[in-house]
Amino acid sequence: MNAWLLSILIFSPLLGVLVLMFVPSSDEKSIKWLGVLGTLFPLGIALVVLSAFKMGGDELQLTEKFSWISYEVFQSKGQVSYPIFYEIGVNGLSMVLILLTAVVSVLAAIASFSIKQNWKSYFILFFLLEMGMLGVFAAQNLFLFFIFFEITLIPMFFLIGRWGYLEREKAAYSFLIYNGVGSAILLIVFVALFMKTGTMNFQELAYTFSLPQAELNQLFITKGFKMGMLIALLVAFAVKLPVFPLHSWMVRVHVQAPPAIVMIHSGILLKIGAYGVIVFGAGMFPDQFKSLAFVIGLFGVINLLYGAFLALTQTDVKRVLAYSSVSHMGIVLIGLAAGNTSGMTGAVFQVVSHGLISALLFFLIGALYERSGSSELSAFGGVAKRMPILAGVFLAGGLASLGLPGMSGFISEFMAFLGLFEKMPVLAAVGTLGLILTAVYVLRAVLSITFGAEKEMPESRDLSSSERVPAFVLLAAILFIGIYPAWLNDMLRPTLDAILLGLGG
Amino acid sequence: MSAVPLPAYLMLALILFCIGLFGALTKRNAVIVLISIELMLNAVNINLVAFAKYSLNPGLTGQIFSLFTITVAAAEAAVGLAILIALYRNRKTVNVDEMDTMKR
Amino acid sequence: MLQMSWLIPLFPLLSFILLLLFRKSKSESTAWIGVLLTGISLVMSIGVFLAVWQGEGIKTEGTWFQMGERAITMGFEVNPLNALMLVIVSLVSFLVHLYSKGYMHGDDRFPVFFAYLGLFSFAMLGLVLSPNLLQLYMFWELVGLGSFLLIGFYYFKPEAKAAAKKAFVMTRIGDVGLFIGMVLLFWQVGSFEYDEIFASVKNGDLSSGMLTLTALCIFVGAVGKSGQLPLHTWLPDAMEGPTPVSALIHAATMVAAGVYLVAAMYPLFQASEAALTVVAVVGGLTAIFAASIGLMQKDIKRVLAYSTVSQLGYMMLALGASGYVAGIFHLTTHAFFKALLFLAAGSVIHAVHTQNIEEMGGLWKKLRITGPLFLIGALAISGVPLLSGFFSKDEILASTYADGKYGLFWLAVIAAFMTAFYMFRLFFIVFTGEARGETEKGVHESPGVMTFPMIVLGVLAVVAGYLNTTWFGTFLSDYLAQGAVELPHGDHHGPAWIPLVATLAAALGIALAYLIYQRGTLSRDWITRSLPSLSDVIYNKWYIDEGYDQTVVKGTRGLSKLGVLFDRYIVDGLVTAVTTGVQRLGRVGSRVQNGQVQSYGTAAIFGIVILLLIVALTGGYFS
Amino acid sequence: MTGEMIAFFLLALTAITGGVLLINLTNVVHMVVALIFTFIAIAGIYITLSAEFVAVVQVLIYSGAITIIMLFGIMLTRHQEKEKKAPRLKIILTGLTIGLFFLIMYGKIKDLNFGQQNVELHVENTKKIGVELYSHYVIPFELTSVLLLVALIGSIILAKRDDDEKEAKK
Amino acid sequence: MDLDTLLSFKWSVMAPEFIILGVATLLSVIDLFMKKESSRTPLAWLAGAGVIGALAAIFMQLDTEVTSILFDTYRLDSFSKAFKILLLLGTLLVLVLASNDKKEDVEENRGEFYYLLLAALLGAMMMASSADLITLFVGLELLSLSSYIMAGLERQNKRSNESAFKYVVSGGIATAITLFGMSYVFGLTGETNLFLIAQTMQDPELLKHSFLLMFAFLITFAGLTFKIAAAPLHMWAPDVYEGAPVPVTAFLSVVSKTAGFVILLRFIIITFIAAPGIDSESLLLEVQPYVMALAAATMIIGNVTALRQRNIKRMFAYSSIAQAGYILVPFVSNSSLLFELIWFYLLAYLFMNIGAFTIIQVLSVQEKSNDISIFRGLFKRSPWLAVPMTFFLLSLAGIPITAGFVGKFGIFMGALGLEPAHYWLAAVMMATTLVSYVYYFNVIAVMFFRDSERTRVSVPRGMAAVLAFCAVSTILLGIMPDLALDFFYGNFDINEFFMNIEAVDTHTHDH
Repeated sequence: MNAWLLSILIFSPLLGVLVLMFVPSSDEKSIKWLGVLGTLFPLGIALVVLSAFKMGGDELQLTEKFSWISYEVFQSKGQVSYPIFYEIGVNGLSMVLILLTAVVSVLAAIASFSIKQNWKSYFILFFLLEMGMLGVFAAQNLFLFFIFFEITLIPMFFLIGRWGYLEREKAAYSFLIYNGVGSAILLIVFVALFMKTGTMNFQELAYTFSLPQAELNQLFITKGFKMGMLIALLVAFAVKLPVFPLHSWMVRVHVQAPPAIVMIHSGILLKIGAYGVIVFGAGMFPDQFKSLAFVIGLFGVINLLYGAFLALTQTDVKRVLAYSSVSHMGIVLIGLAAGNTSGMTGAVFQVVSHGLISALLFFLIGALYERSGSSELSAFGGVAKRMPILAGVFLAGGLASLGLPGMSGFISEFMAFLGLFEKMPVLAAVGTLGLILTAVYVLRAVLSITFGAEKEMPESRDLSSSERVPAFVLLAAILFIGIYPAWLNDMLRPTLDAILLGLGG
Repeated sequence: MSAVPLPAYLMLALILFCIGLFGALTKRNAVIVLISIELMLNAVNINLVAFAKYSLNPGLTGQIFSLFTITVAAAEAAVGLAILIALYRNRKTVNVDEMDTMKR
Repeated sequence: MLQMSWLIPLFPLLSFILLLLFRKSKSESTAWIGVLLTGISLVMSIGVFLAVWQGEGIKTEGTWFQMGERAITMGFEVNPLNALMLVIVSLVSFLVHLYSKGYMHGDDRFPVFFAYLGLFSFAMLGLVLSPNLLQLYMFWELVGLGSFLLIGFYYFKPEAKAAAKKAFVMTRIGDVGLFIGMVLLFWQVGSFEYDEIFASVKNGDLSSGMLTLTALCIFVGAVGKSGQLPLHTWLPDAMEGPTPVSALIHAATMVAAGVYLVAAMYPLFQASEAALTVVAVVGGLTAIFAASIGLMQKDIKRVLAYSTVSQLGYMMLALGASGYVAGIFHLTTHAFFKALLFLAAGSVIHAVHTQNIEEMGGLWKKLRITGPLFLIGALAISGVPLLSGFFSKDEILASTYADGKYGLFWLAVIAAFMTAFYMFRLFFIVFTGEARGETEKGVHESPGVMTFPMIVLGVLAVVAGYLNTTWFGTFLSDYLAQGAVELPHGDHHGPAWIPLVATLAAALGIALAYLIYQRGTLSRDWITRSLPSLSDVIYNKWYIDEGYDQTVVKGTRGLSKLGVLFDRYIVDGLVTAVTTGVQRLGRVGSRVQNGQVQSYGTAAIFGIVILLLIVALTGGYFS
Repeated sequence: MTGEMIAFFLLALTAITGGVLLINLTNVVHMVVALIFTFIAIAGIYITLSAEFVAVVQVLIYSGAITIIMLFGIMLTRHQEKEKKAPRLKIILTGLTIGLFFLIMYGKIKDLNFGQQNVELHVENTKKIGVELYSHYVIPFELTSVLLLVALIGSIILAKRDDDEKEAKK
Repeated sequence: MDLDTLLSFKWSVMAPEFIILGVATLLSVIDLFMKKESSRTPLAWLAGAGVIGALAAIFMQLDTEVTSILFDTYRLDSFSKAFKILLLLGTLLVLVLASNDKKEDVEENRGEFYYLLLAALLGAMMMASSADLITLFVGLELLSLSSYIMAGLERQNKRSNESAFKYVVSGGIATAITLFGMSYVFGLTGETNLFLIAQTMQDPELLKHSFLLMFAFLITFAGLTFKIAAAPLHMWAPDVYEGAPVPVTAFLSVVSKTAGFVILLRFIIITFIAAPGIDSESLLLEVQPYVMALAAATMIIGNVTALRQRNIKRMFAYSSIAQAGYILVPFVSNSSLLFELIWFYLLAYLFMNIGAFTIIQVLSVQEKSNDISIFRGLFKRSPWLAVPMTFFLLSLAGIPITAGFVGKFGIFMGALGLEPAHYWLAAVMMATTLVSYVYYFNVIAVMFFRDSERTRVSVPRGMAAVLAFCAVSTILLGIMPDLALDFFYGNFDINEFFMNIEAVDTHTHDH
């Protein structure tokens, strides 16, 4: 069973697709419930995987490897084959992200109840998206990673373009083209690496690149080549993350996509960028990564401040949150740039934490939008009166987002900055300005919705019981990580240690 | 040896080729365009026959090649003309520059 | 007992959770949950305090999580300083809970209020018990959260919303300073533990520049929380919260946390002369500056708020002038008499339903309990001999003088004069004379749940001063001497004239207030008329808020707007440029495709010729 | 200057003149007639290159068949006799491009000489061609027959008058 | 050479060609005797049977050794087998696609279409299995002539007329250019057998004329780009694709293009593999930048211009130009993976393009239009058309789990595999692929995001079969490309391509 466990997990959302095929598309209720069930199933398997996962054990677990594609090349040296394997596995980092994916997917599926039409195709795409995300984190070679990476792209395009708000198609294209640029660069890099080394496996690649330069020269791998590859990778993932100035697509998507999809997007998809930088950037080219640390840190701080500054005066709450995501992804970069234990931990924590927090916040925005038909800040006021729970959770989410201790956001911010202060104190000190700005814009947005004089809204019922599930689960997770980070930390440690070993910090 | 040098033939072929090309690209009457293409093919034939006589491995091959070319050219002319006639029936024109209903 | 001291903060937390669950309950008896649970905390705190009094102490820690080789720990520590704080916090908290039962009567979110109080108490107690900077920082922020929630309790009021936001943001600025200082210390010392930090400081592991830098960063945190210049503006605004909140948070506990922080990190400050000087100067300036504003305010709570800022400045001044004990001492006494004043003010407001002192008057007769209690508080804060304020203020003056900071000493004396003046201005306007405005009717004394806490505090405001006197014994400094901090100079018994000067200043202030506001000998607008511009500036709080608005706030907003424009026209503009470029190219492409088959041929030949030309030019065709 | 040389020059001159006339004449029928001279001149050139059979084929097919069908084409399409000139710019651009092409090719053709020639080509030329065609090149030869068949059928289909079919449909 | 010698050749290896030729002849005869009113669908079945027969013959030949008839004028090797499979498969699908064409005005010419199609196929197949310049040329012309006629088959349709005429003029010029180049290749070596040409190329005498050789190469190459619709001879494609009947367009864009690549590979690779360059380097290395530039230009022109198209067939014409550019990339890189990469991509391209054209055909017949708007709301009207169409478009755009992605991946492997890697070419390809996302996804957006009141679309059974086959293959090759690659590696030894069995032993200069 264990031998196939991970594959079963990755492809488990397909079961939902299969079942949905046989449900008449007019049967709204059963489709919605099947939609939730279809995500619960992967979550269940993810939990099984978690139980099979030995904490702090071997680095890579539950591996599977099958021969998949084989190109045979006749060269002067004789026959050289370029095999591509189907190989998957999990380490601490990917385990955490898989879990996050499974959880957020369930909650987003619940949040999808507000979808008004075409539920069937919606959920089919939703499942495909989930499959892609699970696959991205489980993939152990470049080819597979890329395939799953792209698989997430297509359903997203449809989900944004069909079920989004007014300017949805523009957003969908924006998403497609920007991410296309990212994946285009990725593909070139991946193929280049493949052709130089003959392997696509993460570990083998990392091993190859760690060989002494003399041996690498025989493979035509120069230092410049490594640096070029790293920069290209960083740019590619910078699109996904997103890093200033490549962020405008993300803002558009956050504003236009349906809330449930933004939960997924902001909660998980953005994290692929961070995951990529960690696994490929820091994991494969540690030396070059270190020499770029300052630039990465600089971009981190720019992201942090730029996002925060722009969030300050936005009038649409979705835009505030979108820029806040830009800002928060800066913290990931800051942590990575530090390149030490705390920095790395901070970056990964931020990945998870922001995943939960932004999922929560966008979920609530979705709920608010459903009630008021607007996401303009000026349309709200005094929500706390009629909807105390919504307002309370919203406030809690906002506080988590601004890094209040006891919530997950604090740990990651703290660790990331702690790390950066060791390496680049001045830059870090500049960055801390962002912490203040974050407080300003988060409170501005949250308070102008929940506090103040009450404004009329078409509908003003508090969170329904089905809406409370995602809200409370996410809030609980945020608090859990904030109060007891050791659990997450223990899971991540072996992976991070391995990467840090390469970075020499 | 006082025979005509190879470059002279090639030059003739080149000149005729260029003339044919020019005609094919600038003449407005479709028939003339077709016949200009024939001229280009003729130029090629001169090359082939000339090379049959002067070459690293001179031989009959060039002449045979040119025979095939002539045949093909004839077939092409016939088909081209047939198409032109079909077109003329519908459009009542043989002006090449009026045949631009499909563009952009 | 000491091993159980970690439970102290948890009772209020429990109260918070329980009350949130009962949030919809209409019954006001839910308040008893909070009162009871904080009562337990109080009892335990007293137990802990007594144990520490006998010389015990404890520090227990466990790994919170492992960061590489280093373990980040969490735990609790009890030492003389924080045992004292425990008592102060839990006592005031308990009393305020009790008081609120009466004060909040009739509010539709009654349980929520008590829940927030519980949350705050939890955070404050946790802060005090923290054995390391990180934990302190976390509770520090949570305290801020509690304060934020309570200030914004009347969320529907725009002023409350603004005040809550302001409080959070302003203190956050300070917090970032603390954060930086903490992190810098970590990389210097390798730990967040107080002990280890102090040990390294002692060993001289830190360069003097780094010492000053970290100390100042931490001090910035204290400045934010304690409403010191220039981050004080939030504290008066925080009076938008219910009055018990002001008593608890913005008089006795949270704002004192800054002072506590400096005290707790005292060895670090001691190691840097520059840092101490900065602390003293900031404290001294704050003391006089806030006092000056207090002279002219018309809102009863605002007067008290500026008074608080001023007194906090005193404490900082004391700490900066090596008056460690004096600072703590004043913190203690201030907690009692300021809480008393606020609660009394609350009682007044409760009675007359306004905060504008010009609409009050002659309340002495109607508020038979509140009036005298307020008077006690006013006397104590003014530094009238034999009351607690006198002793603690005397110590501060003495230590400032002893430390050679004469300028600050005289500033403090003037501040003392001002304090006496504005307190009694307040007293005379509110309690004596005739009733003004429409507030006469229905004025009645507050119920017992409100007066009882005031009486307790009134007693404490009188007797707390005897903790540390020249005459009866220096219990407090002996007690504090058990702690980690090596007390600077022992006790300061400066020249004997210092108490005299202090008393004189207080007497002068009271007398002046009496002359103006009771006897009317001097016209009320005497100063306003003689120095119109100065009084205008003072009345408008030195235009600090406006100054911030014009510079920092507008600057930030402008930068943000600029950023939005940049985002739209430059960042997006580039993308648009690329896409339109591609589309233009497409248009060119389709224009070339003009439907003329001969053009296609020409284009093809052209292409071929270009290729041949390049070959010819690059291949050495002409050679 | 040998007779071969003179013959070549005359033939070449004729051929080129025919070509130039094709370009410059305005009457379409005249153009085709001008081209007949070119085709015949080319046949002459073939003879100077000892390719008698090809020359004969040239005369038959080009000067005969193709020219005739082109003339038929001109008649069938009942055009105005006068051909209008193409736009000047187009002519100049095309001319320049082709001129450049000519110059580039010319530069390297002018001294292409392998220094040897096959002098026996004219000996039993037709027979040898026949033998080669039916042995060595029998496959392309047969393929050419298919090609001609296709051209035949295709031309018939395309040029067939529609009215016949419409009537047939009725 | 007497009859015995002629008969001594192993003519049976030509079985596929004979079958096609026989069926084509049979069809023309039957068509002649069939009543005008009667349906020509049986002819389609017969033609299909012939193609299947030829395919079967090729599969039976898989184990056959390299065989050469008459000095490589016919040649059976792995290369020819591999690519003939593509040609036959493509034609078969086009046949099914056409057999269900219910457009009345085409009905009258139905019969001719089938045997012209087979004749064109025959030409293409001869191109695949010949290593002789003359045979290649005649094969090319057979294909071309048949295509010209097919493009003009809708005689009453002005667009069809016009497209055929444009095609024939462009094609004529292209033929002339190609032949002009070939005449120099022939002239410099005096040979028509490709292997002998290659041998003669090494003659030191030719070093003096390396410029002319280079010119000959470029002219011939440029001329041959006509068939694959690549720059500089690509401009006919949009007009012809738009005007020609859909099955013909499908044929042109798939089979004819494949044949174009076949002749490019055969002619260029074998002929110039040993040719000297101007600076005494290998000529093939020296021309790389030029071919690269052409490939890049093709990709850019195709993709960028496609952005503006509203006519779906025209859009696919530009798309097909772009695809030609992609396939030129491995050609440039001279990678040792060259053959399988091109083969695989063409295979993938066959499925996705014919699949897409099938749907275009169905819709354009129903809606009487070729505007992109015929796809409006297709997902709601007929999800079973919209979903496969989406797969085809995704595949064309090169998105994973489709065959198109694996093909593109392979192309990248080719471009980046050798030292020095062609990063900028890969970058151009990637950038233009991104541009292509816009117009491919535009069709998808029209299908999914727009609503329409139009009715359901009915799909004839044969077309549905083609559709299903293409869709399944597109996905299957995307998920398990080894199905095709293993087949390729298992049955085809590409070394045979370079194996000159005839010329060395038996060639005599018999003149």
